Amino acid sequence: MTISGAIVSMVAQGGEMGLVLLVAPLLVGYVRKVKARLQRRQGASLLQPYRDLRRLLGKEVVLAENASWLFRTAPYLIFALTWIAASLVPSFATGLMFSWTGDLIVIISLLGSARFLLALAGLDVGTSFGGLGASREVMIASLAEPAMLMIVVTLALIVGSTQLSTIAEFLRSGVAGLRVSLALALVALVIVALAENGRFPFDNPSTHLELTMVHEAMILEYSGRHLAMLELAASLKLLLTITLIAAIFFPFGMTSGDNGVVDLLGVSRGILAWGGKLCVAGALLGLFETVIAKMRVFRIPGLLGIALMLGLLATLLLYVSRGL
Amino acid sequence: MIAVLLGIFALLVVGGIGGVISEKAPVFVYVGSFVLTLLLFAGGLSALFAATPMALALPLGIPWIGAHFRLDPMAGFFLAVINLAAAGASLYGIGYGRHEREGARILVFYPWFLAALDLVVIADDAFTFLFAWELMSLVSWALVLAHHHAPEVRRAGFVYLMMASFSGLVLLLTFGLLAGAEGHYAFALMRATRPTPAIAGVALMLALIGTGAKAGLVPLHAWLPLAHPAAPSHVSALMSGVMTKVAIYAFLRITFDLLGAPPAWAAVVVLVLGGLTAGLGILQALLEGDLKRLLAYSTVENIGIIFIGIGLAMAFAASGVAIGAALALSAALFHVVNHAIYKTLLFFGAGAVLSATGEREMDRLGGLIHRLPQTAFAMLIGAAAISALPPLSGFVSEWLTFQAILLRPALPQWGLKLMIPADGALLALAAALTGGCFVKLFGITFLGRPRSNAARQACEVDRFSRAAMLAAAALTLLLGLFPGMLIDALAPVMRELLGVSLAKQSAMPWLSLIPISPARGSYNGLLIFLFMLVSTGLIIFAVHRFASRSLRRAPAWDCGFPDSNPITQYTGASFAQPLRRVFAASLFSAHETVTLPPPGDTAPARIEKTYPDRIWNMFYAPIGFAVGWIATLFNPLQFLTIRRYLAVVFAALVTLLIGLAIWQ
Amino acid sequence: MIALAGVLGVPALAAVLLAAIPSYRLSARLNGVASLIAFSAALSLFWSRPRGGPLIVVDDLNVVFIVLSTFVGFTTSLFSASYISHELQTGRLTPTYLRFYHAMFQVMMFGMNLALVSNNIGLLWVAIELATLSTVMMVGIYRTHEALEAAWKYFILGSVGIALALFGTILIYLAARPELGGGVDGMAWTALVGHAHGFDPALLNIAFVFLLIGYGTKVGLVPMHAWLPDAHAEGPTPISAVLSGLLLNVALYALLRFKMLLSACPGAIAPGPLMIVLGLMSLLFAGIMLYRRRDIKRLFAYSSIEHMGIIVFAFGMAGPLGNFAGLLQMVLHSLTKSAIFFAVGHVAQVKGTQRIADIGGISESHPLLGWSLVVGVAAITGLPPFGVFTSEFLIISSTFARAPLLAVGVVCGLLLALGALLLRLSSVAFGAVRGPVGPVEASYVPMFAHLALVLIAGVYLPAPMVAWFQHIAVLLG
Amino acid sequence: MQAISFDVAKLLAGGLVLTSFLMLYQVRLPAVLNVLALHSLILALAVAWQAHVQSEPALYITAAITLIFKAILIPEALRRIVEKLGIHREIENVTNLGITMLAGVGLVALSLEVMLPVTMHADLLTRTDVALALSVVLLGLLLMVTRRNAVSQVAAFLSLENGIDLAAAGAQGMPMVVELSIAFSVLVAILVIGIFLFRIRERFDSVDMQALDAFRGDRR
Repeated sequence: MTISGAIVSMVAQGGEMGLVLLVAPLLVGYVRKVKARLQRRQGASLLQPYRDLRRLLGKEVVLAENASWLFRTAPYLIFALTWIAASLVPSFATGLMFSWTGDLIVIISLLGSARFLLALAGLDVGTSFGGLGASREVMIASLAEPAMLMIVVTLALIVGSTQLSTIAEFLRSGVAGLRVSLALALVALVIVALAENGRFPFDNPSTHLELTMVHEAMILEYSGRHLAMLELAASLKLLLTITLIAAIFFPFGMTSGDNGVVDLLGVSRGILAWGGKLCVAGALLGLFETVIAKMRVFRIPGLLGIALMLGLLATLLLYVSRGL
Repeated sequence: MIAVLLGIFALLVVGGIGGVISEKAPVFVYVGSFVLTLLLFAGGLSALFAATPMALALPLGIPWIGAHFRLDPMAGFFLAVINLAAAGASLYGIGYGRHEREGARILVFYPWFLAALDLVVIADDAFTFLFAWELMSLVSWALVLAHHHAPEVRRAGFVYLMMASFSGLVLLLTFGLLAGAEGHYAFALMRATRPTPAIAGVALMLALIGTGAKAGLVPLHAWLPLAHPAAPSHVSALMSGVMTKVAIYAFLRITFDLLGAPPAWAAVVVLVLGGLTAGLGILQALLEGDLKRLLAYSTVENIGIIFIGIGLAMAFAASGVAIGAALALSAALFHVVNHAIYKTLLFFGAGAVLSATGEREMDRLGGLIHRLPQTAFAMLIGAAAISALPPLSGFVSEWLTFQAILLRPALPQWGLKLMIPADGALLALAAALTGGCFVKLFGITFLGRPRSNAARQACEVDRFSRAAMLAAAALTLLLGLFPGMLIDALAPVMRELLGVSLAKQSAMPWLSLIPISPARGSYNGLLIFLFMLVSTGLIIFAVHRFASRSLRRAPAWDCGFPDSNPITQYTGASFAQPLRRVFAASLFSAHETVTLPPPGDTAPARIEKTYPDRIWNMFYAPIGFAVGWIATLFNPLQFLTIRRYLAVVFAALVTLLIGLAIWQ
Repeated sequence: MIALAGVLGVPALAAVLLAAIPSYRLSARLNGVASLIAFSAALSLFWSRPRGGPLIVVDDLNVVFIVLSTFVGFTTSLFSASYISHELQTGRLTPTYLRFYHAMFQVMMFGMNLALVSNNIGLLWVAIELATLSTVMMVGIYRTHEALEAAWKYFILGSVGIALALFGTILIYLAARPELGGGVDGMAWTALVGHAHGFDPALLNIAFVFLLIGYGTKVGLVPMHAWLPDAHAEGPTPISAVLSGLLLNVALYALLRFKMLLSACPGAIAPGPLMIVLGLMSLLFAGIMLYRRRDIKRLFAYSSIEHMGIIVFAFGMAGPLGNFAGLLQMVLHSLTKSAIFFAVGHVAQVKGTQRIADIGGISESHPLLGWSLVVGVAAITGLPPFGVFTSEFLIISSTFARAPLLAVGVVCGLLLALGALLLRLSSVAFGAVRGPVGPVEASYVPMFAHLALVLIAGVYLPAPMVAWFQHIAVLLG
Repeated sequence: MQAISFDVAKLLAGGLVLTSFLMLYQVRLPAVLNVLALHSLILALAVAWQAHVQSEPALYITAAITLIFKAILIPEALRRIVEKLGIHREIENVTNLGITMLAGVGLVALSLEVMLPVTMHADLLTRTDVALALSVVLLGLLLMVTRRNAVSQVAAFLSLENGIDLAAAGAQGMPMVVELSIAFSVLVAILVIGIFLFRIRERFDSVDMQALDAFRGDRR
């Protein structure tokens, strides 16, 4: 790899990281907008999330009296972890420079780390709501994470790799064809994705003061820039999961960036395709959230259990019979 | 070799002296142990990389067998692991031992315990091995009984030594089988004669039971959560972090070294037990409210993970996929190292909490991050590492195990085809539950507001304890950042046991971890860490530079319902309630009863939870009951009249005569 | 011959002298000195062995037994010297009884040594009867209800046993007569074993049944064990130590002799399986019975039954390994069990009771004593680094290769016994201190000496001793 | 000569077995003691006959000891004990008499059966003698087991010992017969003295062993 090549790929990697950061709030705004329109409301502007962030960043932080250093550093770490995870998912191009620093398992674990910190932060002030949020988050994660891993296992068994770029390229090439296991995995992944992002029917992303809240309960004590970091991390995570589903199951339109030379045409085509996929996914999410109602907390494990079972079934099918 | 033996002998001497002198004994014993274990650690490392195994035979024990010692790479590896953790524990002990009230009961046995641990791994014949094995049990039993006034400690000691002896006797049967009628007790002779498949199978199962009982494999784990917490904390650390690993060593030694290629069905058994152990262990840990018991249950879980790795290695070895076996075994051994480090760290932390507050019950702690900042930091690292969070070391071994599961070679057995993915799911479940479990441990103990006066007035522990904890935390981070180094160090062990080893990892670009091929999967902890540092730094800098930096302290908001009473915080039990409902309701038949007083009654509402220990009730209680029942049934035989006794003798005589008449 | 005179004559002479000396201090000392002389004489047997005759034989087998029994006799006499004076203070014994006690001690030593060196199976029987009678006297010496009952039980059961053994002995002679002709030779063991191949097997079989039941009663094999726990529990502690450490061995020695005889006759039943069954029964039964014991000495008495079971089992398994292990186990059991009884004696004196429920936390109130008890129990349950571990290792591993199910039975028995002893130990040695905490007055030296020997045997067995044992093991067949 | 000596020996041995049965049948203590004296007397005769047949003068001594000691002295002593303890009127039996007798017959059959394969090279005399002696020993044990009273147990033990003596006397040329029988007599003597020595009456209020067994160590 030449020096110039290295610079180009660094730029490409950096550009990707910047791009996901930029797009994330927009996606949140877009989903909100879709939901508002479906409810026959005008809704806030697409750019409202950016405005919220700016406002929060400018505000003074009000910190609970007994908050520790963990409480203060957690938002930044959570944000950084989510950002890294998001940048490891191939959005418009596969095989970017640092894509091999981590595979799908790493991505899941990075999100897991973020959640670990968030749950701790929820417990730090010692309020009942924080504990409630952390406790439920842990319950959801305890099922969602294995389900996610089983999906990874399914993919890895089909492709022979846990490397997302490899998976995306393999599936794009069409060698795998349509498989029962893949379909099971898709259903499972969608369920898990909803749970991970605290969307309906697991959690309501736009409320406080509801006894069933999970994510919002944990960040109840946060304010100002800390809250901004957490909001941004949440939107990054939404972007990440949608991108992930897109990269695995709808890998068309992506460009390959592994040999150090990035053709601009491919990149722009990739970005367009990615944008299109986000739009469709966002619309579907908005539609889904409008149609469906939120679940009782103790019915959540059942749904997630189904996801886990689907993942396990997909894997078993692969082990037992190679054709499926 | 001689140096290692001398080192072990010196440990024995240190213990002996520690029992005799009274003044300054703790410092002498722990400093002595620290220095000696460091030396032994170096000895282990040198054996790991030595070209040929070192061996030595002494005319001890049974004369015609002699005492054989051998330091091959695997022994060297485990010697290094044991003594690394032991050095940490000794360092911790310098501080912790000072305010240990039953100090004298520990000082003698502590170095002996270390010596016995070391002896097990360098033993090269069945007698020496079992000698050291049982010695290890006996001495640790004495250590468990250090706080002997509590009845539950005595009960723990009883259950512990019973199970340990059971394990020793089962291993004795194993070796008896392997030694054959000619009495080939030396391992070299056992290696030379390959037993028939039937004998090998029986021996393997016996070895699994024998070592499993010591390692804490479900359902033979019942003693572990009783005994480990009962001991003083640095001893608990060693028991959990090291002694269980010695059992792993024994299993590997018998399975891969003495027996040769394991059969595929045995791999299925190991995988089933490993998966069960991992799952049940962590669920029990989640339900636990006692700091040290929680850690002990988590040890059970980690043993399960290690056994999953070993089971995979056995499966691959049986199917002839040597590189897969190497991958799986590397994962297992990596986990051995990891667990040795972070479990000792966590037990140190628990000990620090115990000595600072006198409390082990999490629901009476809280807010310790303010009072014990350094301990809290080290514990945070430990908790994150054991939850397999990148870029710490725990993640690496889990990642490697998954890579092994994902290899999917053509497997001959239906059992394997079913068990490997099922273990994958169990492993994933265990990993996720571990995260929850340690959020609970750290969150309830160190975060929030103090729930008792003891927690409110705690002070940071002494500098030796802190040094031990921080060193362990640094180690776990280092291993996470440079996992390739450990994988490379494991290569001689792999070559010894399996004949192949993974590719040299230090030669990989950017020090990445690429066990099989870059296309299959790779991981770079260092880069992830750097990314984290850079992006966190960047974002903090950016926010503080361009946005607000003002900050105000105020009472917690809590959605407008703040309550000044710390009792209203979530406790460990309430934190675990959703998980208890989800998992434990059916598995452990956990049960909740809520008593709400009728309106107008001022009595407090109560919630009571019960979860009977099913494994105890299924396996242990019946044995205890049966023994008690038979004992009661037979007891009247002590109180017969002389005439009746005579009748018994008479009956015996007549029976023998009748038998004789028939026989003739 | 001088050595033999030391082994036999000194106890006999001392018995007479002790019966005449009124001062108990002097007699205690004399008792020790006589035992020491007997012990040194026994040691000298290693170097100069007297030529045997029709009545007396000294060979490789019984030298081990003689040395062991004179050694334990010697240490016990030391222990007893410091122990018994305390009994006088508490008024449990009077000086007259003490005089009787010391004389009887030497009579018993004489009886046992005579049994061990006798070549004549009739003499053997007489000697064992003598030893039995003298111990009966000592068991009942406290003259409490329980002591008298124990002594009477011991007496009746022991007499029946000894009578049956005599019948067996006569049958042996009858079997041998056609081959050897009458006369003294017909009962000389050396002659018997040489011609055993020509004996009538059927008669030998009946004889062995009677000998097994008869001497087995004295060994304490289940179901003939009933006298043993009570005799151990109610007699003075030095006597418990001697009973467990010596008398059982002497009876076992007799049994072994006859076993050799039977194995030498091709048509006779194999004595091995019978011994294995009885041994295993004793092991398992004693293991179970240990659980409900409330008296600390009775507890360890049952442990003696258990160990005799193991030893008989090992000799029943036979083969060079089995016999070796059995011998080793027997020697180490004698040493360990007498050490435990020494410790228990101290405990009982300090606490003034033998009830387990009234004793507690000794490792705290008397660290040295408490830990010695712990060490003793660890040793007796077969944990390293103590010698019993070595012998149990050999027994189980060699058995498993030949008869796996039997080995499993032994393992179960060992675990049962361990469980029971451990349960009691954890309340006696650990936990809150219960009972008086006065100082220990008797001497620790014998106990330490025994434990040290057991420890050394666990780590290192001297090559000459091993060669010796191996030689005997081959002799035993 | 051979035939006669054989017949007489057999007759005496058979008489011993018969007496054992007689003893088994007795329920009153004085009667038991009387039968015991008879038992010992027959034994003394048998031993003397053996001394005559084997022309072994030492056996005459044994016969004499048996006669004086066991046929006269010990029964007398026991009788006195019984008188002194005031239990001479007591009727004692534990098991059903019929069953006991039946068991006795079974035991005799067993001892004959067991001795059947024994091939004595030289003489038939010994074989029968030993078979009958074995019966007497077993019957003596049975008697011990079925009796409750210490005195009758001692008596039963004596009859058992008589069986052993019979075997010893029958064994041609056996050395030390005298020594052995003396040693045994000492045992028996101590046993008898033991009833006094152990102060069974005074301590336990009865010679009944059930009362004696009330003091059982572990039940404190």
